[in-house]
Amino acid sequence: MRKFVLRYLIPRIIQYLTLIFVGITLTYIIPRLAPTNPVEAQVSMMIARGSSLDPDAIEAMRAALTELYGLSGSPVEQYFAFWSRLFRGDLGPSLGNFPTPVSEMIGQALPYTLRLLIPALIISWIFGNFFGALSSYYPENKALNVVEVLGQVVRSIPYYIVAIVLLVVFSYFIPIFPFSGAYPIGTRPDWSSLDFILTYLEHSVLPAATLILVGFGGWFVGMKSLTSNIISEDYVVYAEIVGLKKRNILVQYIMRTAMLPQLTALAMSLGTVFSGALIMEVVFGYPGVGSLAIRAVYSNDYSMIMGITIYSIIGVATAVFLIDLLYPLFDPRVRYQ
Amino acid sequence: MTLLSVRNLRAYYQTEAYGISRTVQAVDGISFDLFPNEIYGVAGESSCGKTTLIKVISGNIKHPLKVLEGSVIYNFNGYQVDMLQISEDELRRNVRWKQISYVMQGSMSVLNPVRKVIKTFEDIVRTHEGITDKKKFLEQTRAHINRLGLPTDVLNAYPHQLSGGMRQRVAIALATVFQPALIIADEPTTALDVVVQRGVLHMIKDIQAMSKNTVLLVTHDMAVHANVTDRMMIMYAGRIAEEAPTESIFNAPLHPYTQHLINSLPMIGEKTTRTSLGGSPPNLANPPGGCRFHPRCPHVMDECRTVVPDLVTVKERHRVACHLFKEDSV
Amino acid sequence: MSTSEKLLDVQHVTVKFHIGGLLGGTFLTAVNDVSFSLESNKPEIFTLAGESGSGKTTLSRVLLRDLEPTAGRVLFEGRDVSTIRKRSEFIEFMKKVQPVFQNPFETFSPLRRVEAYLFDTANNFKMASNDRDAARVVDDALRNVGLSLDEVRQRYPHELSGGQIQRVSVARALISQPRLILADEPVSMVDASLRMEIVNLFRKLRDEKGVSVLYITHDLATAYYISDRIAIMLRGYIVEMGPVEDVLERPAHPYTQLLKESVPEPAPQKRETWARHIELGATEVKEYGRIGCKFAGRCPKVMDICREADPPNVQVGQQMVKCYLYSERGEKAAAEAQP
Amino acid sequence: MIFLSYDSPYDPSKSFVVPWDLPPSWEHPFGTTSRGQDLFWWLTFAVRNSLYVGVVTAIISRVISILVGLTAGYRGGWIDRVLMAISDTFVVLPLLPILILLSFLLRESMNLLNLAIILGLFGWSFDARLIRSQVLSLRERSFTRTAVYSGTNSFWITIHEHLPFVLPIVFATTLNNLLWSMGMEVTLSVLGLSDLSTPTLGTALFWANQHGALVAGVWWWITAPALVTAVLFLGLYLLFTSINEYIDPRTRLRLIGG
Repeated sequence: MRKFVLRYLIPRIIQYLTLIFVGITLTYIIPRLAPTNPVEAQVSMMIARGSSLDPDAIEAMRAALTELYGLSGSPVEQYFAFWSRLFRGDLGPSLGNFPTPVSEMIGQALPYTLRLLIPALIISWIFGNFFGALSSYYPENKALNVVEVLGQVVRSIPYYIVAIVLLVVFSYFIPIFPFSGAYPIGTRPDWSSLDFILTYLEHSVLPAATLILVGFGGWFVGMKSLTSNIISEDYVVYAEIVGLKKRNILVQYIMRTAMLPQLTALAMSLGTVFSGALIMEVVFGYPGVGSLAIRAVYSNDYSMIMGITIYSIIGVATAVFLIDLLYPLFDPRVRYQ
Repeated sequence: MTLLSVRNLRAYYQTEAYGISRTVQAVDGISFDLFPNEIYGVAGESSCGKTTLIKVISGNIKHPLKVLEGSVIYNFNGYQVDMLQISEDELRRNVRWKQISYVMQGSMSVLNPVRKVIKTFEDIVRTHEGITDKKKFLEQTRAHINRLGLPTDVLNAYPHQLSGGMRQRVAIALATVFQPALIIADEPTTALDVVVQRGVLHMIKDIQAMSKNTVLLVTHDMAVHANVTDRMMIMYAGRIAEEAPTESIFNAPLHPYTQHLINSLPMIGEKTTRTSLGGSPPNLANPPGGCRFHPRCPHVMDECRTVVPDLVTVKERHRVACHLFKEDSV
Repeated sequence: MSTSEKLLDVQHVTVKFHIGGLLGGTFLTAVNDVSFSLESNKPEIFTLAGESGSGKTTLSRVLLRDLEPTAGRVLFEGRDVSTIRKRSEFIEFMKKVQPVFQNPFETFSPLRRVEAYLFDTANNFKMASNDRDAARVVDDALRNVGLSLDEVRQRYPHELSGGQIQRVSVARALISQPRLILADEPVSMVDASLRMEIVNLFRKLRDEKGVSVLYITHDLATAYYISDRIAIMLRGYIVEMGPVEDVLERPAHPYTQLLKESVPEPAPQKRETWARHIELGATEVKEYGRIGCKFAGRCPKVMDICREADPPNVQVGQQMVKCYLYSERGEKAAAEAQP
Repeated sequence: MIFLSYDSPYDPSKSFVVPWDLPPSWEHPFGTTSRGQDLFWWLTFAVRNSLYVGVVTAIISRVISILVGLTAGYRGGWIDRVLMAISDTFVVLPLLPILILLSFLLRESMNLLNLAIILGLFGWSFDARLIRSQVLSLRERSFTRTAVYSGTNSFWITIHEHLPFVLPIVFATTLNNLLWSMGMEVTLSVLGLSDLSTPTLGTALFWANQHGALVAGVWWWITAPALVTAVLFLGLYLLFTSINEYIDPRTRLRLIGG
């Protein structure tokens, strides 16, 4: 156990912290590379938009912005100030919805994103891997070949396009699913009402389908190329010569080992998948973090974008870390060195 | 009574990539018999076709390998099996592991890396005989590996926790779960150290002596053949050059190739200069005509270049394929 | 005798590897206090023999300057090789010490023609001043191994047989006219019918070119055939060293005895010794960690003292043997053990 | 379609040159937009510009990934550790929010080239990892040591011995990178974060969204660019996979008879 902690756990924790450190530092540096003074640019943009803010509010906003960008003091001081605010969980007020704190708004939107993302991710991972393995083990099977072509098609196309195609087909030409949102406009979320939950689910079908479809394609193709290598491994050939049943070989010998690199791949892909979910929300007008981001873009809400970026980095890094922690449960080679 | 009789077997690899087709004549007209209760050796250099031969007789023929002609007939105590005709299902249910088991080349990696060794035993027994009583199965498996001199705790280990030699011995234990009529051992000790090799080969010999079955031992290492096998064949470029009891091969080799092979083997205590044959083994995608050994043969004659020599019986149990020897010349 | 008369002088070389992660892990001593030397004026073939995990390949990497020893030093022509820092000095060193690797098909990139390596060697070591000169140098080297430039020109590695490539590999090593060739298992992957021509090549190099060869192998039969002296390694130690006839015909160390007995002889009439049953040893890791003699766990003549401390190096006839059986302390211990 | 763009009868930057909101017809194969543009001809420019972004990004990120991958793999040690820590971070991080942040700040000076450069700076990490692990294994193979003892210096070893093995990976990843960067362009444009006056596949969708094309019943405005994108991506994908199989060293070895 001590060995495990030293050789496995501690390096992962270091990796986790590095990830957060580099990511956050990046978001710290980026605004400073921008050629314009962001505070003045923001303020003048706000004024130009004719916001009916009185001079005091503008001054308050300027102060908030200066602090937000951490532009007071030397770069080193700025950098430490930046981190200390992060540790306090203070991401500043939203500029679009001044002065609601950014963290509060993200806190409201995040559950929608996660409720969609997590099940979709798990479903697509399981099914994509399952059928990918199946298709490389039974290369002659017609149905699986069709699935493979479909998988390759959706895999190669950007999320956004897949979402649009689904949207156009299933709510415009064949209007069986609602057009946008997570619930009809004008309804208030009421989690105790069955009706609300049903419409919520109905509204979630297309967004979820997009995520699952694209994810499925990716995992399918990845798993297929992985298993086609595993199939020629000695222990699989051996299992066949031994005369084991095909199903047994597929599950215990092929899928079980292929699952491990796919688990790592899952961790590596989280960032991309998360980005994909944001885009998809934009298409479907789904009230998650993605929609929050686009609204922030339209309303020049810099602090919101900054907040979303930081949240995403920490969230994804944590998820990756958790998957890394699960890994030894499946791989005895890591467990017993 | 023969256990296996192979007649005029021809098995080629046929590949095609981007319009270039290649045919590798890996096994080209091989006939031989295996009898119960013997250790039969197959010797030959790399890519002489010995691995292909094993694939065919163990019923493991997959694209691009193709059997063009010949027959491979087994007789397991009256149960006749034609390896080239048998259905995949019957092969799997009745023959594999129950009658023919296999110790693979590179057996070090035949064990599933993410499962305990016992699970592989379980899979095999469950598939072929079913497990009704788990406790009894465990007891029998423990007894089996103890009988073979392996410690019980290997069963609960993962493959990566075992040394190479131990994994190889586990592979042999797996091959002998059902007392098969034929154990095919393909380079079972290549990549093992001599001391471990010795232990593993002892184990194979002991098992054979105990259960009186047949072991087909394939290895390029002539010294191993000298110490383990009863009878052996020397393959060269997809054909049998010579077949005889092991002692005759070493003490009175007839084929020029065999002679050279034996004479070039270094021995501790012998420092006289040993020479190699000139040239290299032929490319089986484009082998020389006639006797395939003729470009390297010191006794080459005109007919060697055009006529394929038959494998003729020159003495009791001693066959050779060389124009120097005719059926009645010895 | 001063060190300057030695071609290669290995002094108490120890290599420890750190295995495991950044923080934890343990040390594994792959090479342990190894010393031997080759004379400068008397070319010889010296064999380092041992099983896998004996440290012979690690040692060869130290000698090639691929690896820094943890302790001890390697002198080549009297100079400590670890003081070679500048590239020009390294080129000078490589010019005199050349390797031949185990797997002929790995020695040259499958995507490059083999002659490219030969010309690179000739040019980089300034063995030729122009292309035509280089071609002559390369051709000379190839003729030494029974090939010619015309035979290998425009060829990719897979178009040559294993034996041919291995000869090209030796030819490449010869281009810079080295004084020492390190051959790590040069024939273990070459077919038997082609093996002896490579082995004979090393003999020829020693006799005709005055090149010393450090032959690293697990194969005692070829070692006996070509070498003058041999060192038997076990888990990082040299346990026995001396003229090859003495060591292999009358092995003194129990491990050498077991090793020799386990080599199958290509003579069916002599099966008995080989067929005697043996106890297989513990796993590698266990033997590495053992205190005292690493062979104690399997030794038929083990004494209590063997498990307590490293055995001393004892001179027995022409051989150096690392075993208590031949030391005074060991004899005393054995006498005390007798009733 | 790219070549067609040079023969376009209409200037893409001008609007209201044709009657607006016409459904697809022979005269206007993809219909016209609410801004009075012929969609077909407009999209020819869009494809050209999107490919431009893709190719520039691919080139920039290829250069970075090859440099980082080869250096990290061949040099090893702490250089490797630092480089890989950085690239791991880039692999795992959710790039979209960061890119949004970045393009948001640079919105004023955002044009196709800058977009491509930014994408290039972010798109190298995974491929650098692949190249590094390949070089790492190449470095351990004997032929690298043969080259070292042939007196060849690190630079030429990298070029002669390692690059030929790495190039197929570079090629294979070029496709993914191309698709990724073009996809990102679509995404950022749809969010209104690129130069919206330049026709690209993304801006096509942006304007369609802006004009509420679906709600207004101008379905072809959304459908045509979506389909063109899908077909383009799929085509590139198939093209690259087949070329890739051809130049794979294993295939190459098989072809030269190995």
